[in-house]
Amino acid sequence: MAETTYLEAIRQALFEEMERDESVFILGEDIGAYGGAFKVTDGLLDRFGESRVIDTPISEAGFVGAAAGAAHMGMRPVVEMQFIDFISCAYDMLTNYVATSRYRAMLPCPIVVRGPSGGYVRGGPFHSQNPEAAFLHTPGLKIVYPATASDAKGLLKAAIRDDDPVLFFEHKYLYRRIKEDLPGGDHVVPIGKARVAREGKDLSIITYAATVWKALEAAEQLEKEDGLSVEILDLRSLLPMDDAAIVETVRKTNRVMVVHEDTRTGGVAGEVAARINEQAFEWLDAPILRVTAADVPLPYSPPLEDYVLPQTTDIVTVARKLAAY
Amino acid sequence: MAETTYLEAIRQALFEEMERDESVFILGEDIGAYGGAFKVTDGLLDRFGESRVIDTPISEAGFVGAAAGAAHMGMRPVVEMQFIDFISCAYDMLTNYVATSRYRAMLPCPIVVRGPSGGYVRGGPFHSQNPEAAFLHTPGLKIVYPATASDAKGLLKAAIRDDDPVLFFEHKYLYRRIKEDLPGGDHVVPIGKARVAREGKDLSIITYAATVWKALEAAEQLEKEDGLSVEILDLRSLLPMDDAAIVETVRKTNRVMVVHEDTRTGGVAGEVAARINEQAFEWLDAPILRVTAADVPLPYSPPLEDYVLPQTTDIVTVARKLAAY
Amino acid sequence: MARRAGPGAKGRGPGAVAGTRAAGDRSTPGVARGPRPSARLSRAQQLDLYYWMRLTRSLEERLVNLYRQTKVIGGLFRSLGQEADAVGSAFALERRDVLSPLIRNLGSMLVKGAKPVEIIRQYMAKGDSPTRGRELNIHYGDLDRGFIGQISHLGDMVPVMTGVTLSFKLRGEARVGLVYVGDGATSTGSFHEGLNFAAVQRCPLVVVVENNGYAYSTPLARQTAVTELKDKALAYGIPGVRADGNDVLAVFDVTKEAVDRARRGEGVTLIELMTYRRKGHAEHDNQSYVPAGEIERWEREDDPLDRYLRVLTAELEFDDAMIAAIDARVKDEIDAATDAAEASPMPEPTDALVGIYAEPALIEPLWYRAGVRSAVAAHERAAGWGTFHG
Amino acid sequence: MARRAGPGAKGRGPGAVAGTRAAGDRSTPGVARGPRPSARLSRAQQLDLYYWMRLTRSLEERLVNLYRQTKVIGGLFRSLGQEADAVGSAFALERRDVLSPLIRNLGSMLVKGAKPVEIIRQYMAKGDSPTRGRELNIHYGDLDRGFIGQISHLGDMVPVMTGVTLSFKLRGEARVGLVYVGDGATSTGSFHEGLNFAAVQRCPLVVVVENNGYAYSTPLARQTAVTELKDKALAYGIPGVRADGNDVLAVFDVTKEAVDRARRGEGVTLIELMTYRRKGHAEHDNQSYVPAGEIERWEREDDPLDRYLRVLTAELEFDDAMIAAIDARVKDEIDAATDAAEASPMPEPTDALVGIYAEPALIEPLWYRAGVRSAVAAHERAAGWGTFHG
Ligand SMILES: Cc1ncc(C[n+]2csc(CCOP(=O)(O)OP(=O)(O)O)c2C)c(N)n1
Ligand SMILES: Cc1ncc(C[n+]2csc(CCOP(=O)(O)OP(=O)(O)O)c2C)c(N)n1
Ligand SMILES: [Mg+2]
Ligand SMILES: [Mg+2]
Repeated sequence: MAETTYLEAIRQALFEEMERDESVFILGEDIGAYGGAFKVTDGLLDRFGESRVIDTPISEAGFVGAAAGAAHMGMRPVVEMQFIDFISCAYDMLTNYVATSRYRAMLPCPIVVRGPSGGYVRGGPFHSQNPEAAFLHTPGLKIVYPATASDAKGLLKAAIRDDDPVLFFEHKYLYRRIKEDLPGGDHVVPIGKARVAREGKDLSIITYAATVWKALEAAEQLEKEDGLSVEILDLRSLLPMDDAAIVETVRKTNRVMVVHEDTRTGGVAGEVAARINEQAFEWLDAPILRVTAADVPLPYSPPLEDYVLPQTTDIVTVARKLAAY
Repeated sequence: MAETTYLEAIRQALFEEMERDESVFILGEDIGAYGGAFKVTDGLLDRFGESRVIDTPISEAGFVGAAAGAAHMGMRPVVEMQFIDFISCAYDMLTNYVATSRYRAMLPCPIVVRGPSGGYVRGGPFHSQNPEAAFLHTPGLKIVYPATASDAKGLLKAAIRDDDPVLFFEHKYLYRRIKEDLPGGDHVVPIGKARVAREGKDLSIITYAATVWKALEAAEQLEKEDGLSVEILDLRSLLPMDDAAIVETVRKTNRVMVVHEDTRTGGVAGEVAARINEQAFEWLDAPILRVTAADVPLPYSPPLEDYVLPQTTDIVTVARKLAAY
Repeated sequence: MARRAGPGAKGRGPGAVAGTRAAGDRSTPGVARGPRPSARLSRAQQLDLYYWMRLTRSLEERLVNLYRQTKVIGGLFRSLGQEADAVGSAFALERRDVLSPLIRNLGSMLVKGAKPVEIIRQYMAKGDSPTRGRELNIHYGDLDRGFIGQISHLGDMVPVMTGVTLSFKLRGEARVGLVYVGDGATSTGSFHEGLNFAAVQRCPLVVVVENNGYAYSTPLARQTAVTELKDKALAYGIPGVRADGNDVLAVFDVTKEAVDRARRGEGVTLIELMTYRRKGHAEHDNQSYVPAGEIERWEREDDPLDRYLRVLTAELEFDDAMIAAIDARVKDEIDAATDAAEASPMPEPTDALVGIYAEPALIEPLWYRAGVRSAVAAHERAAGWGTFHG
Repeated sequence: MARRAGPGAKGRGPGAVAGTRAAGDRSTPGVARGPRPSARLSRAQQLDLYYWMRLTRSLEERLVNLYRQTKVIGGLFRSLGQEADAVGSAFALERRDVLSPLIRNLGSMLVKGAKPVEIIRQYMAKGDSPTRGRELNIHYGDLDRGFIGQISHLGDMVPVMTGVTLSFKLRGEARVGLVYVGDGATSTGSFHEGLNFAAVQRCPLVVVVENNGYAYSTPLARQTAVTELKDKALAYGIPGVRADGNDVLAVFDVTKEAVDRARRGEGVTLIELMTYRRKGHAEHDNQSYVPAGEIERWEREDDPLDRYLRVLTAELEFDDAMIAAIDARVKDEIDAATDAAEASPMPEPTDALVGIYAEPALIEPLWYRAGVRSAVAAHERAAGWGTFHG
């Protein structure tokens, strides 16, 4: 079978789910004739027509709210944010209306909000954001952020079938840079389960999205240069978070680093550190260390962006400290 | 001197700063003739007139943006959210425009956004929120959340004089329930410094806002019933966070509990746990434990609200576990 | 059938608007001409309108009593003087249609099938209230009966109802949605984004702007620089019409025409209903910001129940006994509802953890919460209990 | 002075709008009558208008070259065919006035004092660019020269400029603000909230809606159900006027009248400028969604530089040599700017940590970042380098 990119995997998931279930429809800016800013929805208009592929006005709160209303009535809307940075415009709608709908009103709200996220692409402060931490704090939402083409496809299918609202973050750096043979058949990856991206025994790197690949690079180097055996846990789902998998890797290696591309303060790594503390404190032989972006808006110029974002060498440096602790 | 409530302390700070600096003006819904939903701005219209006390249309993004524009031009706007829950409508404006202004454009944006926050008042899911975690993740903002009348006054004065945007959360449960003699003179409390609310040596409770008072109650009880000496650190400033004070209390007691009223996952406690881990891991004799709200929207009915929010008894229970660890 | 506007007055005074009026030649109202829809109401329906308005008012009066007895938890919101606007508009919908009420649309909800006992339970935060004690006052919905509960964040229901009606359109269902917005809430970005999208998609949506003169304490002139809110329609390429919101038949007429238009696939209509909020924003608000005499004038000259009673008796020739029978029925129903609600239990504390996600439940109880029942029992009642200013 | 509209055509075609036109009798434009403001321009100013338009176009063409050489980092945005709208409107401001440009307002920024070398440095992400490499393309501002840089989130500059002009009003300064909005950005909640607040406060603000037919790939009819964006003004109780955006003198006239009005304290005006985006949303966009022939027709029949050149030579009797001198000056300036920008250094990596807060700096360098310089040096260049689709 031909190898499939991360981007094409997402397109396939949309296509297959729209074929499978006619209540699935998609809406967002420029997703119809144009096929979306990154061409994720390319060809869907031709196949499914204007009533299931809806170009919206520039109004993120408006069309997220509309998706919620349609979802109440039994539809399965998938919303595209042109860049995930614009999800902030729908923050109120997502956190106050969508997330609370089932709890306060017993009204299911099965929508998916997806879009290109993340940096390493010279996008500057408003086309590079990682918004997961802003929503991690919102009970009622689910959050996934796949690192591989296979997970991108399988998790998006799971998200569309999920009876609750799911934020589906896609890393745009990975869109066309990674590919793999996808499993055949109806490939669905359950939300809420982490994935061991690499087995190891000396220390654990807990991460997700693009930095999974940085961690893999670092692990190779550490193996070669230091003889260190590094385990990498790809969280995939951030909400709910797979505590069991986290505890398992901590118990195995006793040394943990949490790596993410997002800024540090208030980021996901803090939550992971707290959970490890509560559930596996006795198994820690060293402090949990965070490798993250520095606490600034992501600057545009390559030397600046490179400096702010976590790099493979940073992971190597910190891993060595951790191993030597 | 007469005792001053938390609410009156805030009013005084506004009044004094508007007297001191004519570039200070306030805007928000119903803050003029009506004096604000909680009467925090009572009397300010009479004293300062319509051009410095501006009733706005219901448009949080609009008037936060307007505050930013005025701040660029040298004004010092103080925005009232009628309830802090509505700050979510200005999330984009605050995180993308206001917070990044100095960094990306070298354009100072000294605004204060303040409003009644928090639960324990039967306000239901949309009149009880604690939004600090949603913004903790945003470099460029400062966040304060006072627990005492004296800090409320002193920190608000500092916030108004600060050259950067400050979110100033006021706990509405405390508005009229606590009072104290305020220091005279130009009472300014520096942003970024925590406060030891009670000295102790057996364990530390790190907290802020209304739960400072729950922690104080618990500490009394623990002292009486268990002979435990509990130290309480009131963070006051969440961004920047006072790492030095946190490390100091950890070194002193070696046992830490983080308490906040906000929900757990993605909350401030995770960040505190991560910082302690990184900076004082060797000093920990027990896991850092979190006492927080359960991860649900805050329900309205008293038995439900009481169940979801952290109570004094919860702190006592966890403190005993921690002491016995 | 003859119908009168309220007694004449100028400016913000009562009866400034006589019947319905189109938005001027720039917008094509597309409102069908011919006999007014209300002319086709049966006599039973004519009485029903009175019943719903009376039930609304009396139920709120009962809630005031319960509030004074501190049995209502939190704020109490009134629609006194606005009953015609809520009842007349909801009455124009069919059973399968969906509406989204605001805090002053108790009447709309009752018409749509909400029960007084549910309302009282909500206000008393009871465990068998429609939201099981999670949400307050009339914030609840029931899709089977065709109403969706609002959240507090004003304007947000407009996009949501755009989506509800978009689904009708996509599935070819001849159903209509109606969403209420206050004069103040027209300033929100959500109102704008939702209405614009609905207009582009020609969703079968009716937007009712209830112009009651104030948003909390803020008068219209500080909310917007337009003088007639129906003109907001011009920014969306949809018809905007204005009607006397205190004339229940006029409200029914203008709404019915918009509903029919939506059902015919002709898209969104914005209706401005002129009314007046005679009570404060909530029960605690002393309305000090209202010019002297204004409230009294509206009460005296433009009460929607009084006006409709005059229509019923003087024009439609219902006799006093028929009216009295309705009043008695309303009282009985509210008494029974009060008794039932008072007897209802408060929620079980642990129910707070149920249902944030679909099954299986994902929220684990807090590990240290063994002794929570006693914690709850012992919890001191806050001094502000029952006086929360929402 | 005589002035011609573009060659006639219908619908979206070129020249659909002849000169300025008021919003219909429902809104009172409040535009002063009498001789057009452009009739008072000096001959030097008449040439200046040409200079700024030519500079805009040529600078963008230079940026295209640099982009093809992969020296521009990220996307490249063009205003080809819209130069008159940007230049003519900014030219109506005084030095102390403040404007907030959009991505297609390079011309406005140049008029307000932005330098070509700054623009090129921005696009090349240089360390001495106005944002020190932090922000991209023309996203920057300078209060001294009177322009404020936008952020990407569309609509957000409207509330910000409401605040800027509110401060003028509060301090009694006779200054005016101007904010640009695309046709697509009128759908945003921020546009609505900001404009409404400005209208209520009668801020000295001019809102220029650049109707170039598309928002990215989305044509106007899918963005809003109104056919004339000037009608959006009717929802805010302010005048809305429409003008031919490709006629630089018409643009100047309509803007100047609105600016004067604002300066007189008469509040906000919304101006719709009809123009056309001849290039894609950004350089990578192949415009496959555009009907065949549309772009070519605009290019042939309604190019703002061609049109103004004809006015300059045929009506105002400037000779070809004067035009050629400007063209030469523009080329020299751009050559010099390019050389200077190319010679500029990239930023120092650690500058990324400076200036998030006022002094003292609060961000500590990441503790493990000792070896970061080499990390940066060794960092592989992403495959998408320079082709980022913004
Ligand atoms: C986004 C938002 N901001 C502020 C509030 C607080 N608030 C509640 S009701 C109200 C006034 C509403 O006025 P209007 O829309 O005219 O409705 P009315 O109460 O008159 O029916 C305000 C400001 C809110 N609920 N939502
Ligand atoms: C809030 C928001 N949503 C989406 C985008 C992505 N986006 C960038 S430009 C654009 C189209 C803008 O169209 P218009 O306002 O007409 O301006 P033009 O490019 O035509 O000048 C879109 C959708 C954005 N920048 N901001
Ligand atoms: Mg109102
Ligand atoms: Mg456009």
